[in-house]
Amino acid sequence: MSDTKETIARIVARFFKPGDVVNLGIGLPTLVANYIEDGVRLHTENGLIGYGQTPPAGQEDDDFTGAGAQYISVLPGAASFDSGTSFAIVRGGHLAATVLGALEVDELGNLANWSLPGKLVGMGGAMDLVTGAKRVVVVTEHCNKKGEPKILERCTLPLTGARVVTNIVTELCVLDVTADGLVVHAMAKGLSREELQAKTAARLIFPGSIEEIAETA
Amino acid sequence: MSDTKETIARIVARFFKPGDVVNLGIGLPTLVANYIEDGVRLHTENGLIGYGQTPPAGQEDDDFTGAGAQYISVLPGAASFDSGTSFAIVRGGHLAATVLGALEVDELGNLANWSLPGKLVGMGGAMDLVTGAKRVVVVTEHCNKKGEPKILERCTLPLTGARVVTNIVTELCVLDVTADGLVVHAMAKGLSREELQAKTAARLIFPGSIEEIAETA
Amino acid sequence: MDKVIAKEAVGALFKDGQTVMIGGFANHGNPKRLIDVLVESGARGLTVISNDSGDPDYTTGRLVRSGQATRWICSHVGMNPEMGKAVAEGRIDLELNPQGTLAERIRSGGAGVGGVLLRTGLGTVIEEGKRKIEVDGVEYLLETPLRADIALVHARKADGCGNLVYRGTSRNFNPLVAMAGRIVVVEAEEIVPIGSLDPDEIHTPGIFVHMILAND
Amino acid sequence: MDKVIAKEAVGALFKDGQTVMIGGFANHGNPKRLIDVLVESGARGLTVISNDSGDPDYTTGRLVRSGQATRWICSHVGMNPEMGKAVAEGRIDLELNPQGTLAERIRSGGAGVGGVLLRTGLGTVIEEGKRKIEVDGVEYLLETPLRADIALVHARKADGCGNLVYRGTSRNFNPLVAMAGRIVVVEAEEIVPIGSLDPDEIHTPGIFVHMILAND
Repeated sequence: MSDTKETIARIVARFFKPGDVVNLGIGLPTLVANYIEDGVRLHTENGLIGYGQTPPAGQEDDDFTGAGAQYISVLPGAASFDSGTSFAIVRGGHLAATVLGALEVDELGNLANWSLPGKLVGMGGAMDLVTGAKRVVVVTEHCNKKGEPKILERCTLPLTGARVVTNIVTELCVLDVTADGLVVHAMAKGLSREELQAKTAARLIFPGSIEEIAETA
Repeated sequence: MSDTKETIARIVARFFKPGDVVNLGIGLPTLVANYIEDGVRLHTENGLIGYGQTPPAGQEDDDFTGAGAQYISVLPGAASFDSGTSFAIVRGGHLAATVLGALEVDELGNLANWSLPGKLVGMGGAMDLVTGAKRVVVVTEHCNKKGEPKILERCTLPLTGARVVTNIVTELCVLDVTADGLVVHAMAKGLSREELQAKTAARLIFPGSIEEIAETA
Repeated sequence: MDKVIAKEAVGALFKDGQTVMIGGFANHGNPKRLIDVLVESGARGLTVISNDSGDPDYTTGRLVRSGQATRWICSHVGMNPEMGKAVAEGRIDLELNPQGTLAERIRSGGAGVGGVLLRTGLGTVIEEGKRKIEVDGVEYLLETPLRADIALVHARKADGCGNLVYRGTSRNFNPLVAMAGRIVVVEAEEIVPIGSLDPDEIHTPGIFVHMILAND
Repeated sequence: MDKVIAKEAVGALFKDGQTVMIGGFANHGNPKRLIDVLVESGARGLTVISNDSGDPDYTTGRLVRSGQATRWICSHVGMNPEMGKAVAEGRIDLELNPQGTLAERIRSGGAGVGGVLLRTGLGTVIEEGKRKIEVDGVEYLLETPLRADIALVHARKADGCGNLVYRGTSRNFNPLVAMAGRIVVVEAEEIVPIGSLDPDEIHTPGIFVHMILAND
C-alpha cells in the first residue's frame, strides 16, 4: 500500500523541472516532495515559497509551518508573504502546478475533494488552486477502499472545480484530461487495457503509444 | 502674495490633530507641512508615510522623493510601501484628509484641478485622493490672476471628482460644503459679507456665527 | 502618537453583535492574547471572520466553545469538530469561502474596492446566490468586500506608530485583517521604539493600526 | 535556478507590437538600464504601461522621443512636453487612468482578478465607455485588468531566485509591474547570493520574476 503511494509520488515528481513552483496538497501529494528535482520549489498557501523537509526534532519553529499546520524547514532563497499575495500567486497563474488528492474525479476534468456528506470541513485553498495553477494534477489510488472506481463519468459529490484537472495519476495509470476525454498516457507494467478499463468508471482512450509506468518512474 | 498662501496654509494646518495622516498636493498645499502639529503624519502617494522637510544639501537620497519628485527627509516611524498599498490607503478611507489646489471648485463640492484646455497633464493620484480621503480640503487663492472667482456655481473644466470637496480655504474665507450649499465658517478680518459674496460666483450661506480668520490662524 | 493601551481598554471595545476579524492560520499567528480578552469580555452574537475556526481549545476555536459567535465567515473548519456540531444545531450560521476569495474580499474591504471578479468556485456550490458578470466573453463571480467593527492582529514587532513586522508563515491573514477593521487592535511579541524599524522592513504601515495591546 | 542573464539575451526579448510595463514614478525607481536595452532593440509599435511618461531625456520618456511607443496607458504626462505633442499629432494613443486605478488594474492582471469595482472617477471623464455596476445601492466603475508581454522592474537587491527588495519610494509601481508581466525582467543595484535575504524582508517573491539583467 505504501509502495503504491510512493510509486504515484515518483511519477508525479517527474512532471516538474527546476524553476517550477508547485503547491502540494495534504496527504498523498505531500509525498511528492521526497522525489522532486533540486530547483523545483514548493509553495504553501499560508504564505511561503521554498520550504523543505520536516525540521529535525528541537528545531521546529512556530513561525514556519505548512498549510496542514506541520512544521517546515526553510531552504535558501525562500520568501514569505501574506495570504493575499499567496492567492495572487495561485489565481494569477504563477504556479506551474498543484497536486491534489481526490474523492472523485471525472472525464470532464471535474474534481470533488473537499466535501463528504455528514462531515463539515471546508474547501480551504483547494478551489483557488484548481482554478489558478497552470497544471492541476490529481493523485489518487485508482479505487477506493471498497474497490470501487474513483475515476467516474461524472462526479456525484460537491465539486472543488469544474473542468479544471489536467492529469490524473494513480498506481495503475497516468491519464491526460483532454477535450476528447481521458487519454491513457502511461500504464503499469503487465496490466491489460481491459483490466484498467474495468477498474475505471469512465471511458478511457488508448492511443497508439502508451508508456509503461515502470519506465516512467 | 506669499503672505496670502502662508495664511491659507496656517488655517488648514489647524484642521489636523496628532495621529492624523494627511496627503498634501503639489503647490500651495505643500506649504501646510510647515504648520502642522507634531504627530500629524504626511502620506505621499508614491509610497511613504512619515516624511518631513526637504533634506539639507548633500543629504538628498534618490530613493526618498515625493510625488512631485522633490527630495524628502524620513522621520522616525516612517513606513514605505508600493503604489497598490498606497492607493489602498487612499481609497480605503484611511487618510484623515487630502489637501488639494483648484482650478475651479463649486457649490456642489465638485472640483476641477487636473485639466486645462490645450495642456496635457493627467490626473495622477488626484481623482483617487478626492474619492477616498475622509476630508477633502481645497486650498486656493480666492480669485485667479485676472481677479475672476474660482469658486463657482458649477465647474466648467473637466472634473477631478463630483461632490467630493468637504472644505474650501482661501485667504478670504473658510467654507464648509454642505447639502444646502457653501456655508461660511470663517472670514478674513475686516471683510464684509457683501465683499466676500461679490468675489464668489456661488451663493454663500452666512450662519449666525462666523469666526474671524485672524483668530483662527 | 503612541498607540499602546492597557488590556482593560481593549476589553471595553467589544460589544454584542459586532463583526470581529481575526488573523492567523490553523492555530499559527493568531492573536491569542487578544482572543483571551475577547472571551473575557463576554460579548455575544458575534460575527467572526477568520481563515479557519482553529482547534476547540485554542485561538479562534474558543469562540465556538464559548458560544459567543453566532455567525462565521471562513474557509476551513476541519480542525474543530465543535464547529460542525454548532452548525448542525443551528447555533452558528457558517459561510464557507475559498481561501483566496476570502483573502481578496478582506483586502477589498480595506482597500476601498467595491467588489472583485473571480473565477474561483465557478461551477461549484460557491456560485449560489452570487452575481455572474461577463468580461470579454469570460464569466466571473462578483465577490463583495468584507469589513469588521474590530480587527485583531498578531505581529512579531510593533512600534508606537502601529507599524508592524511579521515573521514567516505567521504573517498569513494578519496584514489583510489589519486593513479592514474600523478599529484595528494589535498584539505584538515585541514593542519596539519608534524609529527602530527600517521603513522598508515594515509589512503593515501604522496608518491601518489604532491600538496596540501593552505587553506586561 | 539562477535567473541572471546577459544584456544581449534581454534585448532579444523585445518585438514590434508588444505591450511593455515599466516600474518607476516621476523618474525615480525606473529600470533605466533595461529601458536602454529596449531603446537599443529598436522594437516599435509598443504599448507602454507605466505611472507616467517621465522626462523627454530620461527613463520612460525616451520611448516617446524614440517613436517606439504608439500607445500609452498611464496616469500623468505633465513632465514630458514631447508626449503632449505626440498625442496632438496622433503618433501616440494616450489613455489616462487615475493613479490608484492604474495600480489596481495592474495588480488585478497579476493576481488573477478579472475586474475590480472602484468609485474613483465617477462623475468625471473617466466614466466614458466603462460599465457601471451597482452593489448594495452604491454605483461603481468596472475596471479591467492590465497585463503585459514584458514587465521591466528596478530593485535595490535581487537574488538568483528572483527574490527582490526595494528601497524607499523607489518601490512605487515596481512590485505591481513584477506581478503582471508574462515575462518579468529585473535590473537590480546589487545581485546577492541565494540565501542571503531573510524570507521576511523580500518584497517580491522570485516566482514572479523570470530574468535578472547581469550587472557588469
